[in-house]
Amino acid sequence: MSRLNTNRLNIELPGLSLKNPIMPASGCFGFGAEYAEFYNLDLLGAIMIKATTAEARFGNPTPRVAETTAGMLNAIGLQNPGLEGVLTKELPRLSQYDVPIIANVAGAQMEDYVEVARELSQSPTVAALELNISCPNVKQGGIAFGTVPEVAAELTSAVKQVSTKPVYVKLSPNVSDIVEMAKAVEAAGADGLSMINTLLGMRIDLKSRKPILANGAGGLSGPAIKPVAIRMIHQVSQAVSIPIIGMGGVQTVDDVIEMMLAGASAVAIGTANFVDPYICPNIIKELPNKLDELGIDHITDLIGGSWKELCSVR
Amino acid sequence: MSRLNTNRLNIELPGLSLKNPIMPASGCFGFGAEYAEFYNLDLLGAIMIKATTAEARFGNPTPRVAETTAGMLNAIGLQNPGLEGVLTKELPRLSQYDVPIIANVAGAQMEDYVEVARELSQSPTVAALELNISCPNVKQGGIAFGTVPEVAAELTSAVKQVSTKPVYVKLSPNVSDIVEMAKAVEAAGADGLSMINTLLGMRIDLKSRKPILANGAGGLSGPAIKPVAIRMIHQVSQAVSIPIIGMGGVQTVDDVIEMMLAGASAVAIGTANFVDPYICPNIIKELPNKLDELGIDHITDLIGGSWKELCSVR
Amino acid sequence: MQKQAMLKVESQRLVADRIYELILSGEQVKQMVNPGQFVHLKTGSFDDLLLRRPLSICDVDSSTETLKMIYRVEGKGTERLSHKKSGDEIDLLGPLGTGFPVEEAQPGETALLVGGGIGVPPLYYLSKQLISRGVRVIHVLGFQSKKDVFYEEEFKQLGDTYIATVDGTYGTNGFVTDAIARMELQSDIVYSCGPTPMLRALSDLYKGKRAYVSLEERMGCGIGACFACVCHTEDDPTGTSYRKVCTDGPVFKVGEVVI
Amino acid sequence: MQKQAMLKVESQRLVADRIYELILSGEQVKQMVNPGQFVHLKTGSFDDLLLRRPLSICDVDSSTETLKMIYRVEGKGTERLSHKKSGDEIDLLGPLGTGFPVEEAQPGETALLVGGGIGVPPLYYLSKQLISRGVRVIHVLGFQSKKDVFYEEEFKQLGDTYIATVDGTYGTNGFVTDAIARMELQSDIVYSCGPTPMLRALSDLYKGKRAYVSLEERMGCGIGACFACVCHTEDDPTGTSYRKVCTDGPVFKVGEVVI
Ligand SMILES: Cc1cc2nc3c(=O)[nH]c(=O)nc-3n(C[C@H](O)[C@H](O)[C@H](O)COP(=O)(O)OP(=O)(O)OC[C@H]3O[C@@H](n4cnc5c(N)ncnc54)[C@H](O)[C@@H]3O)c2cc1C
Ligand SMILES: Cc1cc2nc3c(=O)[nH]c(=O)nc-3n(C[C@H](O)[C@H](O)[C@H](O)COP(=O)(O)OP(=O)(O)OC[C@H]3O[C@@H](n4cnc5c(N)ncnc54)[C@H](O)[C@@H]3O)c2cc1C
Ligand SMILES: Cc1cc2nc3c(=O)[nH]c(=O)nc-3n(C[C@H](O)[C@H](O)[C@H](O)COP(=O)(O)O)c2cc1C
Ligand SMILES: Cc1cc2nc3c(=O)[nH]c(=O)nc-3n(C[C@H](O)[C@H](O)[C@H](O)COP(=O)(O)O)c2cc1C
Ligand code: FES
Ligand code: FES
Repeated sequence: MSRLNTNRLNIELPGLSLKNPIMPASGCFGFGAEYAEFYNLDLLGAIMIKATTAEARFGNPTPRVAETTAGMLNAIGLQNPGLEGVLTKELPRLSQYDVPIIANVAGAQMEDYVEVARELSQSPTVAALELNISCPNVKQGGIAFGTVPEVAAELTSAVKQVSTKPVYVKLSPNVSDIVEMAKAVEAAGADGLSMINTLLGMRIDLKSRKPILANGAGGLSGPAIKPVAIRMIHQVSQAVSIPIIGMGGVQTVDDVIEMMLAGASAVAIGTANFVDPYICPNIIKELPNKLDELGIDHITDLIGGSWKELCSVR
Repeated sequence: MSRLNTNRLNIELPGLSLKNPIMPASGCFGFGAEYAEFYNLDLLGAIMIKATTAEARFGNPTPRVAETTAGMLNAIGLQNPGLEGVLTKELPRLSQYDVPIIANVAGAQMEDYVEVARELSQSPTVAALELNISCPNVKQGGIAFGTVPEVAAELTSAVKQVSTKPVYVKLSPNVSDIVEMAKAVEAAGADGLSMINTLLGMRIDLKSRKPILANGAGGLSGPAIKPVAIRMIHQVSQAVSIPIIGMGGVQTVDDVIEMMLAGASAVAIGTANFVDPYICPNIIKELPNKLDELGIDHITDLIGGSWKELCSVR
Repeated sequence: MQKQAMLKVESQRLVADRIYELILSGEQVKQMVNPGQFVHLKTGSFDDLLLRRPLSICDVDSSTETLKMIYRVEGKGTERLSHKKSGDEIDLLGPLGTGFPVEEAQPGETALLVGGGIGVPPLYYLSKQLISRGVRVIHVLGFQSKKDVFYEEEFKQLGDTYIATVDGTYGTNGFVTDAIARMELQSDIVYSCGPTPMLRALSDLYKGKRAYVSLEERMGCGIGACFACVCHTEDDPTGTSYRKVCTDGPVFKVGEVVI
Repeated sequence: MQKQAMLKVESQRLVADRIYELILSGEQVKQMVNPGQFVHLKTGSFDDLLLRRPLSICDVDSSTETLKMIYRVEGKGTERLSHKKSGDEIDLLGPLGTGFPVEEAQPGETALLVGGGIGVPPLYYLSKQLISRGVRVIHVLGFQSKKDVFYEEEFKQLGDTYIATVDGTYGTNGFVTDAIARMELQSDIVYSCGPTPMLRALSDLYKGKRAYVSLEERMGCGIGACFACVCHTEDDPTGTSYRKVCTDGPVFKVGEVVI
């Protein structure tokens, strides 16, 4: 019984009816306006918008990005127009699209997260929240929430209490035990996970002798970190029963397949948008052929394929 | 007062009089025999030999390596001839060279480490020990020692008690707080640190749907991880007062300078030996010119240059 | 509008010490009508140098659909670019950003174009457009040393051209501001591009005047999405107001943003 | 002895589906006297594909100092290699490993050379050396399908050559072992290279005989230092004895190592 004639790419996740598993990652797509000039955003599975904090933020001094071998460092510092700006300007503009919006929530203290989560979840344009407990850039917070299981759990349940939409917790890879973190936030009520955020890294300029980023350290993303993402998704997906939106270095349709085989239910693309602004629609276009090549009916047959018994007819 | 006519590359570290700061990293140079066919090992600052365990080990099934973007994964599984073999075959052969040998010590339980450390430190050929508390490959150990500060400290002091030579503790990057780890082993008596070991990663083959490495996960090394190494060395060197032998993705003379500016007192080269077997002597040859270019008298003037006040005349 | 395309290398040549002139061709060039805009180039199809590199449009010939850029070999990316040969293809995103406001200069007025080092190239296309609008142009171009000077002849053919070198090995000794003072150059409007200290000096000199500066900043996306390239505005220098160099700029009116 | 060198691409051509013949030249070729050895190539000077790729020596002409290899495009590295043009340079490490023991075949004896897929190439140089030693050669070459067959003519010129294809579209239908059985091929000594299942079958067939197999394993260093490529020995199949494919092999006597 072949499903070849139906939609082979759709995926249902808590709060999210995805046409396909591909979405831009938070912070790499702004609030969509810029990429809307390149293609129709309706093509996307979902959109993860830039982190929203309670107040508007300018972020870190520049330089904020630096290239590394097969990767980049960023220390944007959560620049965003603040809750009010996102609610009044960004979300109304995004409401024109037929694509689920996942709102990334950040903060320096629990109260901020809770406030932002409560308000954003009430927007009819927001389909789900992504709790950014892992941003390593902001000195006043982030790092602690994402590295101590109890703190992450506490934050998760506080946000769950106020959110009217499903909550995906975005895990930091800068931890000794990612499985412990994942289990803690699952137990605290997370509806899903997204992983991984950036690895903390640094580059130093030989002449000035100073770090290239004005902030010193920054978050490492891009193909360099993909093996770390794959490993963590592989571990975590076997240990929890909530779905994972995978990310970290995805650049090609093969990378998407690899990440889903590792255990991701959908895949977000970050840095690669900067290299090729058309990367998301291009990969979406290539997916059906790739499924044919691999002899797979429906994209969901891939999820966790590296550790599940083969269930689809090959 | 210029020191231009004296040796500009020598460095004194606990137990180690280095002609220059460059040495091959453990596991990437065997016990030196193979590279001795390429060049005279006396050119090197030091040699970090492959991990020694109490008993001989075959290691993991193959495939044991996989390429990743700008990096590689390995899951060798500490294959080595065991303490006896190293003492009777490898060290006697290495004794012919005028180069300090740093013996890498690994084990599955504290007793193993202690035994290996005691015996190896008594060899006149061994100048210092490198305690591999971080190897992520071996299921029965490693990971725990390297990720729990108390355990790492306990191991360090146990080894310090029996070792007649200085002990460098090799830190794992797969931790939430590298500074905490470093301080714990410093307090336990470590004479120096070496960092970083590999990041835990994975690649999955799309056709077989299985991890490429027979072991599943493996250690990520190469240029991809250099920004993580630089960041950690930058953090740790400011927090401890013992010297650091830096490593992780070094491929060029510029990488050596960057790592020393971050805070390393010497630099080990791993994966790059596989790409270019002559990499160590080539970099050593390039160093003096690079110092000229940067207007630096002596290589030690670089150490921690990214966070220390400039002390050398420029 | 399709902003990304593969362009063909027509030619590449060394024009000064480590400075190359690169000519590309392709339909995409049709869109490149504003001087001061830039393109974002991949230096190869390899993943080790991940990001695109921003380079200014130096000149455009729409009849042949050719685009000229001039760049200095600084690091690995420009080094790799310098090995491209005619016939090779280059992945280009652009034109990007907001260029020099040509329309702010009225016919008959005098425009002073001040460039420093690799900030010189975009002034060339600007100068040509100003001239075709009936604006008189004066060029002041600053370089480190004689060996770094390029395009002096080309600029001379468009209008008065003064060269300054920091080490005095060619033209006026000193900075562009020294040359402007020494030659007592007068103008109705000023356009400039170059290193930040030069732009700061010019901003002080022409505060409140019709003067425009083109900024440089490390970029991620080049299209306004990543917030890598922001700067503060002068009226809110420590607040949350900002401009993006890649889309609001790279050209700003003096006094608009904090340099 | 210097083991690393830049070799020049003399030519490259497609010889079957995704299969290329690559000819390199350089002084280094002088050292390549043993068939069954391999070289370790960088596929470019870019850091994204970090590791070298091992390829067997297919033929050597020491008078012109040229080296021939035949490879199949499998992934990114061989893909990148396939774009190399004559005049390009390739960074080569080699010759590496222990090749086929030509001296084990006595003049007048018959050697059976069994190759599968991209295991065929090293047999070509071996066959030539056996012949010049006065050994009679028979070749049995297995491929997936007709479109994958290469070098049939070249081997025929050296001796009897039988082709088997798995799908039966060319030559004998089935595996090389089927062809050997069907043709009742007799020999004094056997040399083979190809996929692991084929080598296993041949090892069973020629257990205790003078038979040699060339193994493949993922490699790091290629020179014996990293322990990536080890295999167990048959006399200690679960213990700590081992052989390294890159230095002790890739050629082993049947029965020496666990395949
Ligand atoms: C709008 C704009 C227009 C430019 N126009 C020109 C031009 O016409 N001619 C010219 O020679 N140069 C120009 N530059 C500078 C040019 O982009 C850099 O010299 C170049 O990116 C350096 O790349 P690299 O790989 O050689 O150096 P690397 O130092 O190896 O580059 C590493 C990373 O840093 C970035 N980077 C390094 N230096 C700069 C810089 N000065 N500005 C922005 N990013 C940088 C690179 O883009 C890359 O992402 C322009 C920059 C901007 C922002
Ligand atoms: C001793 C030896 C001799 C060989 N001789 C030949 C030959 O003459 N002709 C030929 O076509 N192929 C030969 N191979 C196989 C060839 O090395 C691989 O096909 C090639 O490395 C694939 O590289 P890739 O980048 O295209 O594939 P990718 O899959 O992208 O390579 C990724 C990594 O895996 C390694 N790898 C992938 N497949 C293999 C494999 N089968 N064996 C070893 N490493 C692999 C690569 O070297 C690289 O490090 C030989 C292998 C060995 C070990
Ligand atoms: C410039 C930049 C900005 C980012 N901003 C955010 C952010 O605001 N919130 C967040 O959760 N993650 C942020 N990230 C992390 C990405 O969403 C993603 O998790 C990470 O980059 C790994 O994916 P990639 O390798 O595909 O980029 C940012 C990444 C980059 C490169
Ligand atoms: C194949 C391989 C084997 C290794 N074996 C060891 C080992 O036995 N003991 C150890 O402490 N580190 C081992 N390492 C880690 C390296 O010593 C080094 O810390 C790491 O690879 C980072 O450096 P690099 O990027 O220069 O390779 C090994 C690394 C590789 C690639
Ligand atoms: S470079 Fe991304 S916003 Fe300007
Ligand atoms: S490939 Fe390194 S030991 Fe064989």
